[in-house]
Amino acid sequence: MIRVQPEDFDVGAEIAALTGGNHRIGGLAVFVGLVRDMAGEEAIGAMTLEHYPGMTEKELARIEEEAKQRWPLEASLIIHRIGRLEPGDRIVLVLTASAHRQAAFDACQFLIDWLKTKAPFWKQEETAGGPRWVEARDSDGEAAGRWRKRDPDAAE
Amino acid sequence: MIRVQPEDFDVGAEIAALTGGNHRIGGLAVFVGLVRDMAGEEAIGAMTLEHYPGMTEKELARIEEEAKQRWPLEASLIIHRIGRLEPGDRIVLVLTASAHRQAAFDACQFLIDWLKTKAPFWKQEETAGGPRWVEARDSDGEAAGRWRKRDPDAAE
Amino acid sequence: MKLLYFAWLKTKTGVAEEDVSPPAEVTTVAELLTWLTSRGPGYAEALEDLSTIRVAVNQVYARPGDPVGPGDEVALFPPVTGG
Amino acid sequence: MKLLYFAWLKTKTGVAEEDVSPPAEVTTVAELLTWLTSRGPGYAEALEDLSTIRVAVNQVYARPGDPVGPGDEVALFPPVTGG
Repeated sequence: MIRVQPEDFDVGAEIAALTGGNHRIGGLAVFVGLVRDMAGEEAIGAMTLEHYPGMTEKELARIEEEAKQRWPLEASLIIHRIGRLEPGDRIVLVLTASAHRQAAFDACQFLIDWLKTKAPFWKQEETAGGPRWVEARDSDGEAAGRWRKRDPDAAE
Repeated sequence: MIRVQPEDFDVGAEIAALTGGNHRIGGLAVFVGLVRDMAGEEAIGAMTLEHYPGMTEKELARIEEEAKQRWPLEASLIIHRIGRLEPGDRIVLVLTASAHRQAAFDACQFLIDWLKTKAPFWKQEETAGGPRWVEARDSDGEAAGRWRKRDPDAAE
Repeated sequence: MKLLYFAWLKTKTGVAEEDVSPPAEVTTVAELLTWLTSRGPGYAEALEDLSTIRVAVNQVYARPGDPVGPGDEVALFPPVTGG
Repeated sequence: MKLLYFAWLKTKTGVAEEDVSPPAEVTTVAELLTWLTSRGPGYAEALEDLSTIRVAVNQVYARPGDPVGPGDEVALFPPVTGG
């Protein structure tokens, strides 16, 4: 499942809704991304998340589908927030559930890695020097590259 | 933090208690292990978790300390339940938080891998053929072995 | 053809969205980008370093040689930074 | 010396916990295990395959050559299966 929303999410409630009653699940991996108050050496007052409505949902659904092809998942969920967020706010939730823990872990990490390099979101930070668009990090490309061996149609 | 308890835990509440207000956290990884209703081809009615009081806590604390040495964690928590559990019940929670997602992911996976091969818990399953002690799986040893390169005092 | 610009690309072009009618010889993503730079200094500046530009045609990532045509929605944006 | 048995080891020895006084020549984990097998058929059966036995001395994993002595707490158990 995919959700793009300005509203916050409740991790415990999302887990319960997605996995409650499914007794085939042996392991559940969750990643939550949060707004930090520092970017390198600089203080961040807040950030605004822009996205590309329409493509965002398609790209997230495509990434999720890819994860389902690669791992035997019982459930998966990606929630990504948009709009203005402050330090400590949740940005993104990735949840994967499988009979086996390694599949849940790998799928969760794959989803956040790919999301970070493929889903059309852009962060603008509010700093003392004014607003600033966050630059993509090479390390995110490298993290996503780990999964590329089975990705014949990667656009990048 | 370490807890060994018969009681269930609330994942959302544990996350909030451990990480709320810490704006240095950028990524939070969570693993929840659950009781499945099948072990291979066989139906499981319930399971009972035995442990070695005293050593369990020491071993979990040692594993957590090792994770803190290896990764820059802002917070970590291991909760492991004991006693009788039924399919769908939560068994274990591992939670790690760091400025960076990869550290949170790696530490979380390390903790559950090591816990599975080092912490003195034993599962007894209730099957149609009577109670049966679960056998350790080679794959768990291999999973833990991934982290062994920097483990000079491993006993196994 | 509908064009969309995101993040700092939008700031440089000065528009978030526009309808354009490139000449008939513009048939690929690469040709569209070249044509766009001729539309004014903001566009030229936005497209100065193509290594920082990602393109999606009809909401799917596209390569320089991929075709573009009159009915397409073409989005230009910097490398993504979500998650 | 206090001995503890867990999981199926406890079933085979028939006790969860006992105080024992091995002879003075028993000074290592390996010597203790050998001596234990002489204590009855349940013990011999429990310790038949040492590859399935883990030992902790004073709540820390121990190897066959590690020392054991009168005041120690020694636990015997199968490979762990928690998590």
